[in-house]
Amino acid sequence: MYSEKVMDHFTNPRNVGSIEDADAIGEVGNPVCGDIIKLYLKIKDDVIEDIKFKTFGCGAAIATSSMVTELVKGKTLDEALRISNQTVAEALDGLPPVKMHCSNLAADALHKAIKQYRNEEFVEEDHHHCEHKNFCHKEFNIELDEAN
Amino acid sequence: MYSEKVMDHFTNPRNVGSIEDADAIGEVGNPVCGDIIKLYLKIKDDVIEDIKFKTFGCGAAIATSSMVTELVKGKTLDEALRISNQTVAEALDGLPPVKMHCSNLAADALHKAIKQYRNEEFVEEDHHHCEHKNFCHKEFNIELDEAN
Amino acid sequence: MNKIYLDHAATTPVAEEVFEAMKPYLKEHYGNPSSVYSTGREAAQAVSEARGKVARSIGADEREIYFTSGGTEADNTVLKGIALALQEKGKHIITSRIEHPAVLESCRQLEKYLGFEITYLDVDKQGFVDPDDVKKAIRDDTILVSIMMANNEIGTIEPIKEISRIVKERGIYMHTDAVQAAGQIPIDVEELGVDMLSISSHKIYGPKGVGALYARKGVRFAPLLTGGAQERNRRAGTENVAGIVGFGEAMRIACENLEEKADYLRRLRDKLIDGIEENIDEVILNGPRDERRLPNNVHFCFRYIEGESILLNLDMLGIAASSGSACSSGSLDPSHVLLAIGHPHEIAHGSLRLSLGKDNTEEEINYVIEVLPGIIKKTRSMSPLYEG
Amino acid sequence: MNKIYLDHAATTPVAEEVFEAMKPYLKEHYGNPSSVYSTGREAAQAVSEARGKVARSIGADEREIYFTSGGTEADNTVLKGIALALQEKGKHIITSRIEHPAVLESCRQLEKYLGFEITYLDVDKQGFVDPDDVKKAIRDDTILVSIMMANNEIGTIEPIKEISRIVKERGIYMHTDAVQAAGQIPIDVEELGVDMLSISSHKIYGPKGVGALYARKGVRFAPLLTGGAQERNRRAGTENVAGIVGFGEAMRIACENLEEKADYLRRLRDKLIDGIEENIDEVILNGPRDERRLPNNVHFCFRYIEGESILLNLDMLGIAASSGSACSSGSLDPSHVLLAIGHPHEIAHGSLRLSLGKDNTEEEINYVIEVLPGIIKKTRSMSPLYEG
Ligand SMILES: Cc1ncc(COP(=O)(O)O)c(C=O)c1O
Ligand SMILES: Cc1ncc(COP(=O)(O)O)c(C=O)c1O
Repeated sequence: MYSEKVMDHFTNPRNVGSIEDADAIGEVGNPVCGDIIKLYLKIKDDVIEDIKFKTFGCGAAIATSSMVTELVKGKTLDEALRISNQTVAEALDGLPPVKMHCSNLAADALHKAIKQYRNEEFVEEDHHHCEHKNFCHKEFNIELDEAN
Repeated sequence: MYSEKVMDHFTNPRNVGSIEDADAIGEVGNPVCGDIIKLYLKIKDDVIEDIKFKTFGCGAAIATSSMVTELVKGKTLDEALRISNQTVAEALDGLPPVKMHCSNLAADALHKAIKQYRNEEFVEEDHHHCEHKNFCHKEFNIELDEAN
Repeated sequence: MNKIYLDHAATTPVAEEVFEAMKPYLKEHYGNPSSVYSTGREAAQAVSEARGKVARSIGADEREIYFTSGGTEADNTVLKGIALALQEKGKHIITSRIEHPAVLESCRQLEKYLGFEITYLDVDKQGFVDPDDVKKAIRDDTILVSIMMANNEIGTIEPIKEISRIVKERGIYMHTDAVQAAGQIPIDVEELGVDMLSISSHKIYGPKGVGALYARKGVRFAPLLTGGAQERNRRAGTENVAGIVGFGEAMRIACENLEEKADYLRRLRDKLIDGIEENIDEVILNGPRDERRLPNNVHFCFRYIEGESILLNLDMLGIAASSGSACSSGSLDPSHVLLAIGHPHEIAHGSLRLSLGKDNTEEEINYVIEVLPGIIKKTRSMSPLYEG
Repeated sequence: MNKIYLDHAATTPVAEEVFEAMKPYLKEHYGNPSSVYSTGREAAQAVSEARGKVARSIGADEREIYFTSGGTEADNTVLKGIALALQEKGKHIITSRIEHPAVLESCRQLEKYLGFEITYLDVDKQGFVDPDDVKKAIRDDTILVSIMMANNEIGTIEPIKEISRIVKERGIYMHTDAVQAAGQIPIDVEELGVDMLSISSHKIYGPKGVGALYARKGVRFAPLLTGGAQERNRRAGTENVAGIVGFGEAMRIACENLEEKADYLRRLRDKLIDGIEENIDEVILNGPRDERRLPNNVHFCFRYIEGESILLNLDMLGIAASSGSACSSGSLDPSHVLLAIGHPHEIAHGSLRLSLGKDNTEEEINYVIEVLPGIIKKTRSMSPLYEG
């Protein structure tokens, strides 16, 4: 189900933990959804000097968190903003379809942290609110909803 | 599916054929139903001296025809009238449930022949008319009809 | 006594390769394909490979294949699933009088419980549905046309491509029951133009109790079996993994050199047909005689006698055959197919289907041609209808 | 690395004796049970013997057993079949919030397509349905009550006998899904007083893709699969002969020395429960702790973490387990059962089911108790919810 890269990042997650005096923190997801990702960033001269994560969630959530920290460490904030959930998934050699939308939100957490740091507004994409917990299901395979 | 006795009578049917100068002929069934039994009787002093059959039908129809001829040869007409379809089926060590009603009509043919010989009226039982060709099915397992 | 099996349209033995492919999934790889851990993933992988094999055999995409418990379930899913999903759009379905009971009885339920109207199209003497009749029968509230690809009793191959064209022009769903066609003649869903198609494993040297429904991407239907999320939410229930693996392998093998194998069967078939016609009087070949007949189907009516006696006599000589369709042998009514092609009851009762398979030999055919006339003669000599 | 299989509630390996019993019906005895000739009769005989075994295992008559493609089909047949057959009488059904999706999703279809009203009864913290609640929910138009015999996630054994008594007093049909109970605790349909009961083969060391519906003589239901006359006109489709034979044998074996085998499992189960509670903080055992828990079920919630991570970590150590039910693992929603017993979402997400089987050993249990605390610790250390 998961690629080798996913399993590698799940088994040996990079940059787990928190940063006490973080310059920015980005948290997305919620317990209803089953996924919460919290990123801690240390930023100097617009460069991400250090980054750590804590994640409550499935293998995909943990692996994407780990991967995003690896992808952005040492990058400028502008470079980091160009990283999307899609980028992360690709860097992991893909995610199972069912996990693609619901557990792939590490980049969102990153963007949220950076925008807060810059005092911009962060508009969370609808599907991460997860009030409607069937969302992923739906978007993903519209026919399914018809089916039942 | 069939007992050994049935298979024996099917394979080596006794008294197949017709009698040219028969004293009585009894025919029941019809092609819609898939079973026709025709019995030819030679009667002397109220005793069945000879009996032959011709049957269009399944294994059960042929075996019951054969069995009934064997059961009544040499019997008086009154004795013969005491033979029922049930008697015939028992003499064959039973018939498969599905065949019990539709293909077990040799005794009816016998009764019909005797009654005609005696100029009595023969009232064919309803289920041998087979205008309603689902009859056997129905009587047999009432729940089935509900089922569909 | 050597057994001669001539009832391949009823069911087929499991091919040795198929059995070998199944075995690991009955034994060591017993995981549930829905599970996260490795034994489960192995099973999921095997199901996915089988899906690919089935898909490729009929020119479909993997995501258009839904495994079922057989042809009956596939047919039921189509009829009832489309009916439920589209009942707001219309309550009229068109089918033929010679469909398999899995289709016909589903139609009866729709009439009885959901207020549907069903048009049962007539067929001609050889069992063909006329595409023009389909055209005429279509109404504004027609939501589905279901016509079988090949008939299981008399082997008639229906003009599905022509029918599909008409049906699709009107934007209506087209289904075909290809249970008898699979493995006998090429199937390509694109070429046929159908939206849904049913197949069964046990007719093509796969195990019993498994089959597939092809449903074109985007086709709406309510699942017949609801529950878990298996088969992409379209067919719940823990997957019959070993059965599915066997089915996939059977399908792959069936479509290998299909034409060559079909030619072999056609040769045996024609020999058998000729042999029977030459050696027995008053016989009627049912179904067409040309390339529109299934390669493995021989079906006759023998006047004046009833089919079961023929079967029992053949069985005593080690020859397994059928009077028409297996599923109706518990029934006493004559075949609805034979009545539909115009036979009176007494002729319809006297039918024999000999359906050939890959392991049948010319010798076996010769033996049947040798013994059958005697059986017919003996049975006729007992018949009150025969004045021979 | 030795594999430790602790997901018997998801599926079980096929027992060696069961495989041996099936083999001949995949190979030499391939006939269609509906056929007249001898290969067909052998198959019919085998199906009939299997029917007897299943019937005897639950105290039923042979004629009350209908083979299906699994537990899902059995459940679907009950819900939809009773609904169709009795809709004139009433359109209200009572079930519980913790039923298997095969029941719940069937109910959803009845709501959506046939205008039924369904009462989903609440359960208490241990997952019990209160018979009094059933009594209160019954209405004049109630036609069916369906409550599972044992829950597949948390192992709660429901008071079916008490519920049946209430339901039958009101002349309403009573169904129980006994898929998880079969082979674990004794089942006697007379004692339970149910009208219908579902079982599945692959949970009791039989093959996947086969199951049975018990329906008391006289119970009216519309068949879900219509077509041929198989299963006495109640379930069409060529019989999965090998599967049925395997299922019959599995059922027979499962009910041999059932109490002894259950005691063995209970001992392992309690050891595992105690071991986890002693070695890991902030865990919640779900389901009851007494004789009303399935002998093979262990089910915990681990606070602050999500279940899949636990499963993946266990898998890497060769331990196969599940977070709840196999069929929902494609889904991202937390278990409806855990929500129903009152857990908030974040706790419901952190579940682990370890379901034991006859071949599990005390050593294996010890190993799990040894490694699980480390896994939980590591996973918690990554959790933003954990302030350990
Ligand atoms: C044309 C046709 N449709 C459907 C079926 C039913 O398939 P299954 O036996 O797999 O239920 C059969 C065979 O029995 C068939 O010949
Ligand atoms: C309680 C319960 N009911 C029904 C089912 C469905 O049975 P099957 O997997 O045979 O479709 C299961 C298992 O999946 C179950 O645990």
